[in-house]
Amino acid sequence: ADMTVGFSQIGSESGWRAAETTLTKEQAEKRGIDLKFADAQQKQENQIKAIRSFIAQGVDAILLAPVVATGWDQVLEEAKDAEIPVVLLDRQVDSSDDLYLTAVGSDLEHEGEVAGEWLVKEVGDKDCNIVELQGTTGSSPAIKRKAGFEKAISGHDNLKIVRSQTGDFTRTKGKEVMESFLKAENGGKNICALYAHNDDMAVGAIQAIKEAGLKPGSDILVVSIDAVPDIFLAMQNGEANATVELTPNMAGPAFDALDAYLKDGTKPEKFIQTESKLYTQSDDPKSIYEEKKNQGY
Amino acid sequence: MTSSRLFSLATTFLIFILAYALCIAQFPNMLSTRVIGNLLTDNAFLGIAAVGMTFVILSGGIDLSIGSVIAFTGVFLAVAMGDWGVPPLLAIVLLLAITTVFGAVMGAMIHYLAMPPFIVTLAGMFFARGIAFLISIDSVPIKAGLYDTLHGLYFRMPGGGRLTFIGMAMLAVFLAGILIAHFTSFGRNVYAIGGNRQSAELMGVPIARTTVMIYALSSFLAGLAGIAFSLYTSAGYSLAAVGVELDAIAAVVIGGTLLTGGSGYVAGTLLGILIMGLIQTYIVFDGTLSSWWTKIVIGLLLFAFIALQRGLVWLSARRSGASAAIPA
Amino acid sequence: MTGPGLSTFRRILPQLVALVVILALNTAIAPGFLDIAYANGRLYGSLIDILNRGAPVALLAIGMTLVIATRGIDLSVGAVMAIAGAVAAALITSDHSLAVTVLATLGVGILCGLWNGALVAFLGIQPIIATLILMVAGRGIAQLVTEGVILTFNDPGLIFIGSGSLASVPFPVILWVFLGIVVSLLFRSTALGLLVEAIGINRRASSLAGIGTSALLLAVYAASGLCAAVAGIVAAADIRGADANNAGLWLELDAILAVVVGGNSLMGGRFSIAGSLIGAMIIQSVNTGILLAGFPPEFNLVIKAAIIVVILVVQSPASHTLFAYFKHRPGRAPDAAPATPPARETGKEAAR
Amino acid sequence: MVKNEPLLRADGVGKEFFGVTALSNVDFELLAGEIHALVGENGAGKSTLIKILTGAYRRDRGRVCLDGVAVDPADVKDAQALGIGTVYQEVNLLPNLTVAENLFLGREPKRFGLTDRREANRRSREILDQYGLDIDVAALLGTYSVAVRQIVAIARAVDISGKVLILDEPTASLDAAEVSRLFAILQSLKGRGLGVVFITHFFDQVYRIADRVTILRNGHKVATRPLAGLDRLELVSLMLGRELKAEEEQRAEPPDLATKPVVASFKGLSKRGRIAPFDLEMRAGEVVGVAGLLGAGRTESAELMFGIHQPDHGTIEVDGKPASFSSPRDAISRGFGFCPEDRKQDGIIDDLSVRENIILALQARRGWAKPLSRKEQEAIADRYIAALDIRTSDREKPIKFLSGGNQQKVILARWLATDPRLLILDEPTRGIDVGAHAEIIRLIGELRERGMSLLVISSELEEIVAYATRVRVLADRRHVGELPAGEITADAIMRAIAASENHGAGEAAGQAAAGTRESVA
Ligand SMILES: Nc1ncnc2c1ncn2[C@@H]1O[C@H](COP(=O)(O)OP(=O)(O)OP(=O)(O)O)[C@@H](O)[C@H]1O
Ligand SMILES: Nc1ncnc2c1ncn2[C@@H]1O[C@H](COP(=O)(O)OP(=O)(O)OP(=O)(O)O)[C@@H](O)[C@H]1O
Ligand SMILES: [Mg+2]
Ligand SMILES: [Mg+2]
Repeated sequence: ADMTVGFSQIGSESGWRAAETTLTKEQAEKRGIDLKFADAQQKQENQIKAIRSFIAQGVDAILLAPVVATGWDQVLEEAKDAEIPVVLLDRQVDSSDDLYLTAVGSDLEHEGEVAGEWLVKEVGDKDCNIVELQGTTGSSPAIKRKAGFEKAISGHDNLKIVRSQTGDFTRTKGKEVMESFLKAENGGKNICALYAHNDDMAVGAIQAIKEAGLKPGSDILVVSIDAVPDIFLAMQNGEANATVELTPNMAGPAFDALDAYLKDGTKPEKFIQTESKLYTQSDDPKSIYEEKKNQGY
Repeated sequence: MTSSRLFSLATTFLIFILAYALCIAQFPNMLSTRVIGNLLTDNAFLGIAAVGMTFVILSGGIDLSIGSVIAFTGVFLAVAMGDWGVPPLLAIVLLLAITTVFGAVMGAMIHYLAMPPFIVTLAGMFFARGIAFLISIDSVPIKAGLYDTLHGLYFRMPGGGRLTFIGMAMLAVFLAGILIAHFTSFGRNVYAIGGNRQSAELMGVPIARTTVMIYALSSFLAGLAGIAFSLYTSAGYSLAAVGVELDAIAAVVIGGTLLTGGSGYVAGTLLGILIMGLIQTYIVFDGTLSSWWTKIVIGLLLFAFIALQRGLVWLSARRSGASAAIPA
Repeated sequence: MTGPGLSTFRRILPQLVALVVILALNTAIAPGFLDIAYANGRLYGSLIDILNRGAPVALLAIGMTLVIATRGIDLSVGAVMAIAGAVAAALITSDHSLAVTVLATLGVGILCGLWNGALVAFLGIQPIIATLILMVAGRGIAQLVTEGVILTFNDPGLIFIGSGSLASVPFPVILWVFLGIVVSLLFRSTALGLLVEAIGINRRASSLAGIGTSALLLAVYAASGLCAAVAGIVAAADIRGADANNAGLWLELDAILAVVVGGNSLMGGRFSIAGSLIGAMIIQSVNTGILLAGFPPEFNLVIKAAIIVVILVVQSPASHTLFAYFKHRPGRAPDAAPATPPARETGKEAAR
Repeated sequence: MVKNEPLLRADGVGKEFFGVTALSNVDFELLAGEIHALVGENGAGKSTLIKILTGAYRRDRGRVCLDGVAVDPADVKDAQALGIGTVYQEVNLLPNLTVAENLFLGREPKRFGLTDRREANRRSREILDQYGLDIDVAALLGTYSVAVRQIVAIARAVDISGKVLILDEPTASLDAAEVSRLFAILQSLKGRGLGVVFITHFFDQVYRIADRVTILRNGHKVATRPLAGLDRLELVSLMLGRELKAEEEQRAEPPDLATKPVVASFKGLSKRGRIAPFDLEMRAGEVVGVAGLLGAGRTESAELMFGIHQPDHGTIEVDGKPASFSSPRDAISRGFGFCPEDRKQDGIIDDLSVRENIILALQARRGWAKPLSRKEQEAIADRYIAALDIRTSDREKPIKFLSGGNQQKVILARWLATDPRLLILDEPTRGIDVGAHAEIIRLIGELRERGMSLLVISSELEEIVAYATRVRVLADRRHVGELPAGEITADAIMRAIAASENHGAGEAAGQAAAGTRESVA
């Protein structure tokens, strides 16, 4: 089909997002869709500008990975006026749901919960002091993954978050902050587990733990979210324990829904949830690494 | 000469028109009222903030805090109207008072403590965003009747484009800025301080008062820009508008204002804003650039515009026989 | 110490005092802050962390000091760090030797600096804008090299640069101290320092006095690019991967802050690299202190802003005058200095 | 007019800078309807005194009364409000504003609450008309020469002053015609009852215009005297604290140029709109004086010769070999030196010390890799501080803290230190006191005898006569004539200028006997 789709991506701030972009482009190519790609460099205003430009260009549909939940009403209304269907990718908006066709994504809070539940099960009823590496202060994954995790461990009084600081979703900050956690908690002897809002911070933190002379994965349990290839390497080495997958292939389901809608007006469900799959060391991390390596992470 | 200053303004305008024509040649759709309307609406908040930045830069200073002030504004308004139940108009008045005082304090530190503006406003940048975080780290939707009313205020142009309220507000702010810069004593004093602070002082320009007013004005306009931004997104978010100060500085400089102060036009800044908006629009229309090429191309286009401008000004200076080996 | 050595010391005294005060605060917040242990063949402790974590900013501050001395500014250093990290990772993973990798990366850093320098010196573009171009485009170039992913590597030699230690001192610490000393010596034992200061204060008059201002500007920006490249290698080696998106993000602001906290004027002229390095350590101490304090991250920025303001206010020329006034001449009308803040502005007209 | 109550009066004023006393216990009294000259050596404290009187500095000690009322202007604005208008020593207007904006800064005419540009321009034209200046007042001040800027500054101060007008070396870059116009205006202000304080190093002018004179030396007041009956020699010795050696009016022995090697020759150098093509051959051991009215193109010629601007046409030969200068650096490497006219913008590096300012050009020529040792630097600095009698408490003092005249001497020292073969001096004695002036003239002669080739631009004809071995005359951006060694007199130069000025300028040139500092000799 000669279809033109505009894709407003948040940016390229992480390996995960780069993979999402790569997969979206691949999917579009496979289906013969002309994809107009706009990188917003983390700015909502750029995304709004991009969507407006898409409308001005008269694209057939728009994919939007919204950087925040709020503030989309007007521009989505404009798209609706112009009869261009919008599909949300991987994050949600708080606009009324008749302004977009559907949203494909995972439930961020659920991801945190899955991670928390794993940890609860893993430690049983031992006492466990947890340190938490948050994502960028104020970003929705940081807020929701924190909330989900806290929900999962609430009611288990043996689990306690003793320190929580932002690592900005990056390896460098993950490592730096973990170093200070280790110093502040008696050289790390008080810490039983690390929960990181993404794998990159966990990878950085693992190095810090190693450099402090402790063994990540056994002295300190490591659980994180995203399931990027490098965390599987760590798992294979026994340095990380678990990760929750956030699939970068959001575009596949999105294009499916669009195809169906544009062909005969089939309305998809309003939320197409992707699976938040938990991986642990027992899931053959080596082969998963090999498989994920080439997906553009 | 005044005419040579106007010449560089005309040059910039010419470059803009030329660039727009080139864009249209490639994407005929870009000649729609939609695109023109979008250019104004999408850049409204940036434009309003850039007017303030123009005054600051004209005085030889710089204000790195405006992006953070915009973020603070959004969060403050959203939480004030939502959680604290402050009536919208009162919240706005309160907000503008806060940002103005914030700017005045920065200006006072710059003057009385003889601290460089770059650093004072850098601290201000950390501070304003920090306060925004303290108020709320969530993105908070704004639901106020006033906002809906203002959203409804627009002219529909033939061809589907909209001249929105914030777009018009930006133009109004530019008009006011031009008036202040060129037809008030305050404006003259700003240019004087930018030209040479010590001379200005020896000529009796009230340095202290003017400096404080300049930064107060900039923060006031940043607050106004924040309101425009919150209208634009109907929300307040502490991570919003990161790096807007750099965009504003770039727009001011592309508009022909010298960072060393004392020379430039508010109207030039409008051209700067439009040129930057055009670059963005062009990239989206093209739609084939990867994330990284997007950045590289923005950088290259920025370079092309500045180099072109320098080139034209240099050529004209050469023609009038005023070229110098010594950088003036 | 000889005369000049003593005067350098006197010059950076306020910075040293500020550093000590911050460290004392940290000790109050985090017991055991001052402990230094020896483990796994290297020193270990919060103080060592500060020296080590502060390495990228310290390295950037060395080059930034020189650029600022010429009354310029280099916003591109963060992006150049990203480029350098990406290039190093790309080279090492495509099986080039460590020497080739490092040299080529440094070369790329110098090239970036030369580009900035050319825009400033030959096209006469104002430094903020000239370097803003590379700040925007540079990260794109870095991502182009890594194709947007974090390029991980395992070469022990390269990793050593980021997390190895020599004589039980972390290698990055050795690197910035060494580079700081080398650059200081280069500029102070030759006439470079004087010439750079002259350009910064009055470029026009310097040029008339026969100083090759363009060549010097090129050199200074190239030096800044080189320092950024070293910082980029350190940052990448530290996490064993090149993170083109985040490496050095907003670090240019920290570097500028370090230079200013180090007592250097943004208006160019007199500079002290030692001061900037101490400034970098002050900033890192603040960052580490915030992390150790255990406040929720929402407070980070406000605390940082407050501390910076206090340090700068205490250091500002005006409060010095005030201080001197209370110390020497109680009951005397204040000096002219506050009314005419030490004639810095005269240079401005001149440099136009 | 009640003459006994002084209009402006300072009692026991004192000022220190970082422990160095600039003024101690100075009394000063200005009557209404009086023109009061203030004289003293470079660094005597003249500028400091007037900065205190006008609120630019706070005084450490003492009282200032205006009309018998104690005043304490906190800043210049206050002083202006009190009716005190001032021209400070450095031309302190704003080059980035238009002429009219400069004139009316801080007191813009308003209409409907907004500034009225048209009115300001109209009134500016009126004001400048009195000074015989017919320029585009809507053009940026920076596009005009130092002289024009100085006139505008004077006009502004005169227009502001309701009671007191203070002029700190206002005539340093004015030619005789302009000086005469200025004096006419001062006379009329005096008639209106204003008090005028006038600082200058030109004694001619002091005697021509002033009623009384106050002499400062080393920050102390030496005396206040009516000029009538004050002998020039006495004035000089009051000022210097010693007798000035009578100039051995020994004119430069005209060198036998044919035997001297040509150092550099310039052929057909020109730049459109700036200077018409000219030839000039500079030989070792000669001093070429360059005379002309303001704006005649003297500075432009020198700038082309030194590579500051590139000529459109023409060739340069150094030692008979073709050369081309793309920057001053190239010229310096061939042994040229150039001491610029505008010391503040083109000369001093204000935060650097006196020592560093002196060795800068020498160091730049040696290259960065061959630093002068600290010892060598100190030796050079000390030598020139002594030779030119530079008044500074310390060679490590930042140059910006030196008095204007002393800064000028430091720049001169910078170029002498490079020991150039061809030295261009553009108004080298601007703002220099009598003693140092004689010293510099002597120095020029000495350099010439040592074989240096000098090109000296000056508006002081007497001075040119004293040292030049030939004189190049410029008018209207053209080189219009040359006077050989035997024919150099002030009159001859004036006639040469007048002959070539095409319209009405003859009269101006007729008065071009620009001030001499002292006709003691
Ligand atoms: N801002 C300052 N800081 C330190 N010292 C200063 C400052 N201004 C002036 N001085 C010193 O005060 C003394 C008097 O200087 P002043 O400028 O008043 O001299 P002057 O009589 O005007 O000389 P000239 O004829 O050269 O202009 C000089 O020794 C000078 O070095
Ligand atoms: N009296 C005047 N009226 C109008 N314009 C003037 C006057 N005097 C000088 N100018 C302008 O000032 C500019 C600079 O002249 P320039 O400095 O080249 O001359 P000069 O011969 O070097 O004079 P100076 O004696 O100042 O060194 C010229 O553009 C000239 O038009
Ligand atoms: Mg003086
Ligand atoms: Mg001249």
